[in-house]
Amino acid sequence: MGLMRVVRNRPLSDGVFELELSAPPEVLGAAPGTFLHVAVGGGVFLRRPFSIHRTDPQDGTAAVAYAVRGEGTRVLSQTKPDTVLDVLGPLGSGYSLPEGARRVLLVGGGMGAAPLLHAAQFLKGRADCDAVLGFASASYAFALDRFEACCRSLRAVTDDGSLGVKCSACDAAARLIETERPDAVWACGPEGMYRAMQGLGCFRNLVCQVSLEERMGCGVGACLTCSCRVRAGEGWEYRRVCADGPVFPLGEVVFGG
Amino acid sequence: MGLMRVVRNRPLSDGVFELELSAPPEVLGAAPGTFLHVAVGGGVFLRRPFSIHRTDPQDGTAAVAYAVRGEGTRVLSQTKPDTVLDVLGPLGSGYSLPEGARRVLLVGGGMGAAPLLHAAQFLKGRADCDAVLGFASASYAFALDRFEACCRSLRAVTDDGSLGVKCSACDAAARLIETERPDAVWACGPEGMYRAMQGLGCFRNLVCQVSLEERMGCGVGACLTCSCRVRAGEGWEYRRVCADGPVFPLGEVVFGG
Amino acid sequence: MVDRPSLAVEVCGVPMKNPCIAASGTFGFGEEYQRYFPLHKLGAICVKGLTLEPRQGNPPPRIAETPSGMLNSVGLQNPGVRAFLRDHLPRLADSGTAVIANIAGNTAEEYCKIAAMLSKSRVDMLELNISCPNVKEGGVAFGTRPESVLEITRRVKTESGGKPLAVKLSPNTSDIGETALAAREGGADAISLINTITGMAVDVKNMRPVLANVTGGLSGPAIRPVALRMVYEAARAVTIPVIGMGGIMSGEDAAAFLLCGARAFMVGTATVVSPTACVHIVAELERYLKEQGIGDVNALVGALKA
Amino acid sequence: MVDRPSLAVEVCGVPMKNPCIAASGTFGFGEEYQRYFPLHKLGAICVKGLTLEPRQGNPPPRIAETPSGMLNSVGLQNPGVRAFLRDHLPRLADSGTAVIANIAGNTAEEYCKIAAMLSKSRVDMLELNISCPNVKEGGVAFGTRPESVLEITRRVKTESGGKPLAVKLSPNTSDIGETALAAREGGADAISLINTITGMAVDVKNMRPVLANVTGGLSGPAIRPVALRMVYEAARAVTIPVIGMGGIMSGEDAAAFLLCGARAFMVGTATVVSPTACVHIVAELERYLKEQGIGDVNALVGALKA
Ligand SMILES: Cc1cc2nc3c(=O)[nH]c(=O)nc-3n(C[C@H](O)[C@H](O)[C@H](O)COP(=O)(O)OP(=O)(O)OC[C@H]3O[C@@H](n4cnc5c(N)ncnc54)[C@H](O)[C@@H]3O)c2cc1C
Ligand SMILES: Cc1cc2nc3c(=O)[nH]c(=O)nc-3n(C[C@H](O)[C@H](O)[C@H](O)COP(=O)(O)OP(=O)(O)OC[C@H]3O[C@@H](n4cnc5c(N)ncnc54)[C@H](O)[C@@H]3O)c2cc1C
Ligand SMILES: Cc1cc2nc3c(=O)[nH]c(=O)nc-3n(C[C@H](O)[C@H](O)[C@H](O)COP(=O)(O)O)c2cc1C
Ligand SMILES: Cc1cc2nc3c(=O)[nH]c(=O)nc-3n(C[C@H](O)[C@H](O)[C@H](O)COP(=O)(O)O)c2cc1C
Ligand code: FES
Ligand code: FES
Repeated sequence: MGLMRVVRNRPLSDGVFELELSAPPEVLGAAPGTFLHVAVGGGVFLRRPFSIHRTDPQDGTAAVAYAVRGEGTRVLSQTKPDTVLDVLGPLGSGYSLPEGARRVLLVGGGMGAAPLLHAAQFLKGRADCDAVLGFASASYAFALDRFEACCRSLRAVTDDGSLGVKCSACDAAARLIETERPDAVWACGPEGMYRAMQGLGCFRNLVCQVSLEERMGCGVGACLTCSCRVRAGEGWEYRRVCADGPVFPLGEVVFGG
Repeated sequence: MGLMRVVRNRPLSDGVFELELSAPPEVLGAAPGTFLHVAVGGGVFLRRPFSIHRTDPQDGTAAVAYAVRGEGTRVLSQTKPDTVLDVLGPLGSGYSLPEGARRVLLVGGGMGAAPLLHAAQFLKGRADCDAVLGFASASYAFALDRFEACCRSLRAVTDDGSLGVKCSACDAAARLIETERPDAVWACGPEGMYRAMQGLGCFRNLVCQVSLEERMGCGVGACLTCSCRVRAGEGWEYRRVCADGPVFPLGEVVFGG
Repeated sequence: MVDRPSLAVEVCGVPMKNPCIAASGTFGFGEEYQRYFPLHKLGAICVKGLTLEPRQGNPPPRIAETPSGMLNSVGLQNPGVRAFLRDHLPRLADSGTAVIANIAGNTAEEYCKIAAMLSKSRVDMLELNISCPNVKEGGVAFGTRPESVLEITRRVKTESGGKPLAVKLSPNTSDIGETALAAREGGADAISLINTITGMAVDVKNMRPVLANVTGGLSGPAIRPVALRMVYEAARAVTIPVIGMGGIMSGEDAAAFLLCGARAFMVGTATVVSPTACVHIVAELERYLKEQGIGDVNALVGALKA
Repeated sequence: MVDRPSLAVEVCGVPMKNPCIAASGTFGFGEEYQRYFPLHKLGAICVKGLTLEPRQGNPPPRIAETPSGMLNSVGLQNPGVRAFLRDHLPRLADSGTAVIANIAGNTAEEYCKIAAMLSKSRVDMLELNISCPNVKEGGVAFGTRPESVLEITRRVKTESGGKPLAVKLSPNTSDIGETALAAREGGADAISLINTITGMAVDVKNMRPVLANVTGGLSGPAIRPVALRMVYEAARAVTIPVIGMGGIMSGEDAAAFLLCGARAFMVGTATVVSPTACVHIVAELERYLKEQGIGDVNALVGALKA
């Protein structure tokens, strides 16, 4: 926890911004898939959670990439460099590399690309990594150059065909799994993408970890407001996205209800 | 009512700031003793009332002088030039020059000096004006040079003698009344000053107008939250500081309760 | 996108050109606001609470700022119903907008007398204020127990001479549905809610209450979640029209109240903050309807998917 | 200026090194906060509401931001009293701070069973939660009628085996003094208030409630004026200690509650916003006492000049 200075805050693509913070060692060394819980100021009452998008240990900076959705992200998008923000983190339990895994496939949908760049940075020297990123349209794509710098391969697809082939990230990833046979999939995207993945055998047959989103309070596991459903025995039980996740095995997550 | 751009916002003295706004004609031509009702922003919910301190019709600017008291004035003191503020006004009914009056004595206590500069500006060419300004200490005095430029004479006094003689504005004014025989007194200061004035015959025997303060809501006369007590018949009745005042005849105001 | 959504509503027979009503106590008798916008832009104006005799109200300070809200302890200062009828109503009735008279008494008899006097006037609706937290007698005392709500409503309705009667409910209760039902059983044509929630602020430096009256009524966005819930519950408890209010600052806030079941809404504190608030809220509501592709504001009423 | 004001208080026999208590439901069983500060810095910890059997709680979303506040609809998710006694209490009881167990049941029998199980444990105090707005049965249903407050308090007190019993009152009532009196008559050793106020938020774009449970409990600064008023009224109604809460974000906020008559205070939502809130609040309270020249925090209690 602490005060972090804004180094830069700039648009990456249509409605997507990158906030670069002067970050302490624990953030610079954070596990991929963990997040920062940001008090954005300006009368916004609760913190807002954002995955770590990338870190630059040399510069001592870490960045989050965020889409402007409502009041909190709107206020954040107007934050000026040198503003000091109250930021908690790194929080949560992120992606983990299965023992002996050599090849990881990253699958991102929309803003889900955000934590995957940090994942790709982390995997450098640890495993080969390929990325499949899906966006609604080319104008929303971001950080592709950075992904290219960190990944063995990058495939960007769009819903409307304005960038790459016209197809979903899930389908593109499914095809890649057949050819590349990764040992693990690290995914981040909307619920619809995860549901589609759960429906496909190829994702069920390998270690597949997904990052969930839920409205949050404390971010540290105490208030029990960020529940998601995870298989337990015959049925399911609530788990905390902030502390038990945000990353869970795809097969254990129960959607809808 | 309208949006006004901050031209300058700078300290005048210990804890006192001047906010200069790009102002519309109705503010530039406002009567002395009227006020602006400022939405300071930054999560502060209600507006804050400040008397017009001075206007500069040439530059198209008007200024308020304010002391940092609580959250609202703290936020205001941090407002940067070019910020656009939502400002209502001019509001209220100000000082008025009695028919045929030639000499006006201005009596200010502390921040009460704020509207009196505007009054002095207004009186230029209309009547002679002398000013007596009392401050707790020299470090709180402000705008003395501007007063000197507008008034026939200026006497600044302090509670601790660090500037001028050690005496109250009320007592200094009482002495001046004897020698200068003004036709009217326009005063602005804390309640204690007005009570002292009510106790002295010299203020009772001439037209003496005082500006009151009360916590405000709407500022336009509708919500009835800004009441003060004014003599009526045998007793008193509540009047609205924002719309019936802020300026009232000293003799009519009933203090305490 | 819809071109020009229809904003007109009708509340127990009173047509309004839009569902936005200036709330009692924050709009005086309208006179102060004429210089800010033509009053006919409003759906209706609800005037400051009227008592039988003129009333001085409580000592100042009467207002305190609180987080996202304010406390007031005005205490029903008003010139009395006769002065209203003589000095204010004529102009207001000609202003091109519906007029609602908010009435408050110390006793049931007083309520009835005021209603009787107004029943022959040009006001379009009566609003029975049994929920003012800032007066010792009457006010909220009538508004918290269902039996007394029923009783006072019945008696006032008898005196209202056919004018529609809205009963303004107090949020200082454990079961708003019960109070709403009581008002309906007493003959209310509509209910309006919420009035302010009793609250308090402390000046810790001087170790005193901020308000001379110690307690006051909390209004503004801070209470909106409570107001929305109560409107939602009340609208499910009764079928008569519900007029919702409490912290409406924007067109989207207003839409939330309509979705929860309000047929119209009142705006109070927003006007205290900005004189033209109502006009902006109507414009924003219209824009919201366009964006949602809804052609008639009445389609929002109770349309919450819950 | 006072050098080192004394912050120690005693609440019905339980000594606390300062009057700041982590509120139920926002501090878990303390485990998550150990990495942020040593728990012995707190006057006491009130644990998440305990039920007889483990409880899943309500579906998500369970939280909504509102102006200066938040709504939660957690619905008493907890591992049950047995798991608490086995897995959590041992560590907590060794943490160097007093432990308050917040208990919630569906039925009076359940409340009594939980109390009986805890009466032989190392907890220092029981807090009877009859004011949870987020569960269908029990909870707030027990907390709004004075007769049922009296009855449930009496029954649970009998089972508490000498542990001090605080009764946590619901703000969803028209007369908090009456409820406080009922708790005292039932044998409460202290009362605590306020729990959250039932509220609601609407997602106007999707025309849905934000919370899956539709309604939730409003907490945070938005409700502070209501909380202060109720603490003030309750402290005047009963002589047993009052523990105040509702929107305390700073040491000055805490001081306001003490001035209104609270013997100690709880901090909930502030911790949700910042894990170290309690520690800062204690430091600010100490600074406030120094500035006011007050040597002992107990001198603040009920010292409001009203
Ligand atoms: C672990 C985690 C990591 C995230 N990482 C990113 C990221 O890297 N980039 C990014 O753009 N977004 C991310 N999000 C989503 C992001 O937190 C929301 O978009 C943001 O909180 C919206 O805030 P707002 O005030 O702009 O929107 P509003 O809708 O106005 O917010 C209102 C409330 O809803 C909550 N909320 C709204 N949408 C979401 C959501 N999808 N998830 C959680 N809470 C929400 C807000 O926190 C707030 O309490 C992440 C969410 C979680 C839980
Ligand atoms: C007609 C009028 C003209 C004024 N002109 C000036 C001026 O020219 N220069 C100046 O420095 N001050 C002036 N004041 C006082 C000024 O409005 C307050 O100092 C200011 O509102 C304090 O706000 P705050 O948020 O900093 O203080 P806080 O104490 O945090 O404010 C809390 C609340 O109290 C109200 N309040 C606090 N003190 C006063 C007060 N003395 N009068 C009215 N409301 C108060 C605030 O408006 C707010 O609602 C004037 C007041 C009135 C009524
Ligand atoms: C200054 C003020 C005065 C009020 N006076 C009255 C009144 O006379 N009669 C009444 O029924 N309600 C009165 N109210 C309550 C409002 O009409 C409204 O019910 C309440 O403020 C909630 O709405 P809001 O949050 O939009 O203000 C008053 C409110 C305020 C802020
Ligand atoms: C997320 C959350 C969970 C809560 N859970 C409980 C609970 O289990 N038992 C209880 O008595 N109160 C519970 N409360 C209420 C708080 O203890 C407290 O009474 C209320 O939030 C007001 O204080 P605050 O404004 O400081 O949060 C909860 C509050 C929140 C915000
Ligand atoms: S946000 Fe509080 S437990 Fe997850
Ligand atoms: S502030 Fe509203 S009437 Fe004066």
